Amino acid sequence: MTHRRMVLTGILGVALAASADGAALAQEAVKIGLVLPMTGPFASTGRQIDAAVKLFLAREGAVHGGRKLEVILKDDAGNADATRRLAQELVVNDKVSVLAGFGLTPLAMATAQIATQAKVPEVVMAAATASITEASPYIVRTSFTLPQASEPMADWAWANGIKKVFTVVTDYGPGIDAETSFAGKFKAAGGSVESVRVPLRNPDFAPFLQRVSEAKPDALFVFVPSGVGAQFMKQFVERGLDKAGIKLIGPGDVVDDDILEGIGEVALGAITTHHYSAAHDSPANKAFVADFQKANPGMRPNFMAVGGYDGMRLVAEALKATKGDASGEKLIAAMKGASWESPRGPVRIDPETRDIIQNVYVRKTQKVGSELHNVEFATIPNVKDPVKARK
Amino acid sequence: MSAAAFEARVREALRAGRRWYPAEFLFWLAAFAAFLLLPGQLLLLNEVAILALFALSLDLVLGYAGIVSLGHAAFLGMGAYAAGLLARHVTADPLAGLACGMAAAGLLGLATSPLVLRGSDLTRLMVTLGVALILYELANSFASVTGGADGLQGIMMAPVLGLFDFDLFGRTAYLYSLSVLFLLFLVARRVVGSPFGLSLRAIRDNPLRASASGVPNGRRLAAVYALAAAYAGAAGALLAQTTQFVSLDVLDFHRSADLMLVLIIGGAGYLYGGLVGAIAFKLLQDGIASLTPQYWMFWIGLFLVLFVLGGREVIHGAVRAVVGRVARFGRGAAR
Amino acid sequence: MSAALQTFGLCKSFGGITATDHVDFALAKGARHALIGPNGAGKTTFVNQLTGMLRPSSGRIELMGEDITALPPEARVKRGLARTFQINQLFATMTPLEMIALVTSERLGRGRSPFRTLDRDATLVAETAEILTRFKLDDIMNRPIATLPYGRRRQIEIAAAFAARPSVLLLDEPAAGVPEAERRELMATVAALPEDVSVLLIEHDMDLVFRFANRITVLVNGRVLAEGTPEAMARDPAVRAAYLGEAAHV
Amino acid sequence: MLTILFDGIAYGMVLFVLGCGLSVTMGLMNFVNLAHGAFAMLGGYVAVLAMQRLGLPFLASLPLAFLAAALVGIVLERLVYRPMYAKSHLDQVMFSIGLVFMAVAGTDWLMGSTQQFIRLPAWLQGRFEIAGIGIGRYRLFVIAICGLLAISLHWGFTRTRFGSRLRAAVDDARVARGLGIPVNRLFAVTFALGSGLAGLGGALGIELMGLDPTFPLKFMIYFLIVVTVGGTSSITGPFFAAMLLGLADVLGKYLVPQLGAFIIYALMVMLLIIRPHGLFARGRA
Repeated sequence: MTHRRMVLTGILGVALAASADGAALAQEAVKIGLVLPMTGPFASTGRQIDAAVKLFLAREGAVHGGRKLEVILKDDAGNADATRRLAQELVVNDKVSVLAGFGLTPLAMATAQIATQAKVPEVVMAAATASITEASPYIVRTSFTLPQASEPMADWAWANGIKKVFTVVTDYGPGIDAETSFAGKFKAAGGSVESVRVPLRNPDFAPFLQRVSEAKPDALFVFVPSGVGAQFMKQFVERGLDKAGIKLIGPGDVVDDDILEGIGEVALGAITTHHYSAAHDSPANKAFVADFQKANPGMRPNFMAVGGYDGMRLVAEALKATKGDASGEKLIAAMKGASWESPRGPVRIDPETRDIIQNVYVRKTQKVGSELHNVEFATIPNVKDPVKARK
Repeated sequence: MSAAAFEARVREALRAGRRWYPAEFLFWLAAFAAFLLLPGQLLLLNEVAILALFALSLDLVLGYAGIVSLGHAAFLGMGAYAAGLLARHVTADPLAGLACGMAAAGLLGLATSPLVLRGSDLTRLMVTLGVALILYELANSFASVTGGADGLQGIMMAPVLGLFDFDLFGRTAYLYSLSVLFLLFLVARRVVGSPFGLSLRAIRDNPLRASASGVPNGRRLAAVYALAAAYAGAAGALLAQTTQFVSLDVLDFHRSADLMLVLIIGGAGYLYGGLVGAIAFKLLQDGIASLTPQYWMFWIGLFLVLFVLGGREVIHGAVRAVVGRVARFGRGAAR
Repeated sequence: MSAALQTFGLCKSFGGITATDHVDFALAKGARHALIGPNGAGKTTFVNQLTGMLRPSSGRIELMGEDITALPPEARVKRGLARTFQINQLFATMTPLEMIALVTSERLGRGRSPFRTLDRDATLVAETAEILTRFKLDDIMNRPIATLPYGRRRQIEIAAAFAARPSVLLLDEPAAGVPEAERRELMATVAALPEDVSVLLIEHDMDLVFRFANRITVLVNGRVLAEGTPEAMARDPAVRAAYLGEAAHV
Repeated sequence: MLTILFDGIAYGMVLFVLGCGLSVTMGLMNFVNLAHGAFAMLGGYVAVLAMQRLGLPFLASLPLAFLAAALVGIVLERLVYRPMYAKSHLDQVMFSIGLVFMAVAGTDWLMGSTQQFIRLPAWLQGRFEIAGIGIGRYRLFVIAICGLLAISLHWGFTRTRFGSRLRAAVDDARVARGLGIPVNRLFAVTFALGSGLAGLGGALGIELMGLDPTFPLKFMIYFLIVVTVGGTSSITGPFFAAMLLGLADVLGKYLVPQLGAFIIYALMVMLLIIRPHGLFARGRA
């Protein structure tokens, strides 16, 4: 027993459990090992997801399919070795039925072998490189893939008279994914693309933006991990690229809801394609955002939060379908093809790729009241991950 | 006293340095017994063993040769990537990977030793740090080889010696890492007690007198630096093989900083310092991380500060007292 | 008779200061030679060049007829040139036994072997024991050097140099700082060194010098002022003026 | 191209202000203070808080950043740094790394892990062009401030009584003490000044380098390079080192973006190879 590592248990629904049916109490809880970067440079991802997971348990209750969900939260600080070890310990010592979380691509990839070996479903709530779900037959994703968000951008850009694009992406899996999928699609349409990749640890964007400014493209396509977006946007404007008529486009990470207020007005006018905006106009989302902000004052849910929320939903739906059977193979089978109404709109798990099928929205960053929001103005329905769809 | 009798005394005194103490037997017995006694903690124990090997490596250069290094992660990373790449592209045999990791890191140590051996402590700190950072950037830049920021994925290891498959519980991993640690420890113990080891202590104590006594300081330091690098490479290879994954993190600065901490907790210059430090560090890290998972860095930092400000004597006093008691107990049992 | 150690036009300057100025010097085989001179005459600088701790600006150094100017200190030790230091340079964490064993093991070329043991090496043990006995260190051989009284440490300094079995031994003020009572014993040790070892003594204490040396070189301002037998030096007016006279007044 | 040079100069200027305090303290007490970046971070956060919570204008928050960092510098110097001077370099390194860790985690706890931002006043936003060179207003502002600082520091270091005492103490603390120079007090003042400058640099750098709790770790190597390359005996040394670093970093990323940060590290090691003993050496005989 692991008295050594006292765990942060994320159960909010203790009170609810008391009112649950007797069968649930008789049965052992279904443990979900939630591995997130709660510290380090990607801590905001972890906090968003953690908050969303707690919100799910509070809103929807802890009992699903007759089983109580028990979340065990572990912090990997964004370090893949730690993720792997924690996941392994969760499987071996805590006997979890589901692994979830995974803030970054390497973290999800590092755990793939464990999921396969232990036959435990791995619910990826954040990491967005397309290839992740191919690393293990037990990986399911409730976030998005970058090609999924980037290719619609190429279509929109071409359709809106943009001919020449410069791409600036962060040099790691998701960035490369975004760049190649956008460039591939845009070139196929007839546009021209120039690219640079920015190292992951890079404080100053000036030299890269200078290249952009000299290339005089119609639009700048950008992907940077969410926390870095603000700095990028500021330098973009400081360099006068907006006034030079260069449009800022890209997947929604750069105008992440979580930091949009911090970016400030320089973000105005950015056109992005993404699967979630806190401003998404639906009753489900309005309630979600309101509850989230009530539980976490000063925080706005972003796409990480919705990925975490839907991840919990997926586990709950699967348990319902298996009538409480939490064995890995049954769960993963039940997850394939599951569909539900998410705050982001209708979503479905692709039975073949175990990746999420969802709407992608084209948004423009605008002032709504006194706040900045990414306001959706066009919808591309039911987008599959294009990389795997082509295979 | 006759000349022969005195020679015998001299011989006996020279042997004392490499005699095994009962406490040492106990230590290793406990390490292997942990496999049976703590079956739920094997993953953590495996990490402890690997960290201990890594710390042993730093002890060889810092404790025995007096070279300060803030970039020891360079060798850990080199070993990890070498072993990982070998497993991916050539052979999945763990021992081949171990040898490959050690060789690669050892060569890197040899190649960078001229840089490290000149100059003062400050220069050494800077150069070792610089070398590790460069390696980090190289690994980051050559993503096609190393996987860059995504890490080196898809390492599949064959069973150790063709018999023991790596399992989910870390049984094979721990025994494998512990065995490698033990063997390399035996080698280190032998080296430290050899004429070569004596000359290292001489250089550490007084480089001027060492060279006036006929010790070629530069070559000896280069040799031990390369040897220590190979040890760190072995730790890296073990890490890569038992986790079947390599990320840029193995080259990160915090690895080197943590390692320093390990060695100052355990005390440098007696081989067991690294091992004891590794155990203490992992328990501390684990304990703190479970109490305040988000801010363990703060407590580690505080610990470091207090340690340097005056806690060292206290801790080492406590360690010595415990070790002394165990040693006495061991001796009693041996009789 | 050829020289054991010889310099030709040896020069060393630091910035604008010339510390060694065209020194031609010869140490005869088996000699008991003293190098004297007032403070700041460049004696230690000269010795440091002989042993390779400093590189001369120009000039040549020969040991037993071999040019050693470019060799590092340890290579000179291997060729039979050992020294003591004016300020003790010992291995503080070692015992006298370990220190002597180290020098012996380096002399025997064992130092590069990482897998040999010290105690199973009969030659090493025998030689170490012999040195410890010769310098009367046997009673303290297992005590940390740092805990020993100064006089004993001074002995170890000489023993360690001698353990390298040098053909030329440079003693840099061996009696410096040693109390009067222990000084006699120390000099007895020096006097008892085998005759085939050529000894160069750098010393302040004129008493010691005249008792010990059969030849004296006087160094002033980095230059050789005079050289000859002790008697001749004692009579030499230039030497008296430059050095002995001063010393006499002190 | 020239715009890039301009950017590099601005970047280098900030690095200079950040790093010059470190070089003096290192020269004076031969003390390796890896926690220097923590003071810079403190200044940055003070500026952010002053603007966000107190609603102070940007210009008013800068001196506040300086004062806060200097004040904390004085207190820490008294309480915890002073016993460190006599310890080994290794101890000093461990100690200051410990401080960095505490600063990183503490800031994370107090302020959260996200990037912090400031709103620049309108007159500092945007850019204008002179002879085809695009000039960012803010960067120009940074260059002007840092340039003025550099000049006044140089003047203070070479022309004032304080400066000459300081130089004497850096040269040989023991002799200086013998001459009746109060080295300890001198050092405390310098430490405070250096910390304050770091704080100011941190505040100025928010727009250029970003600000989050990992700042001291991310930029530690940059400060060290400035000190390593620039030496510790003058203001001009670190100044040129910072310029070199800023230009090399920016130009390198501009010309060969795929090599990223590699260039500056390679530069540092090369310099170390060329003058391995030149580091921290002050022309001793």
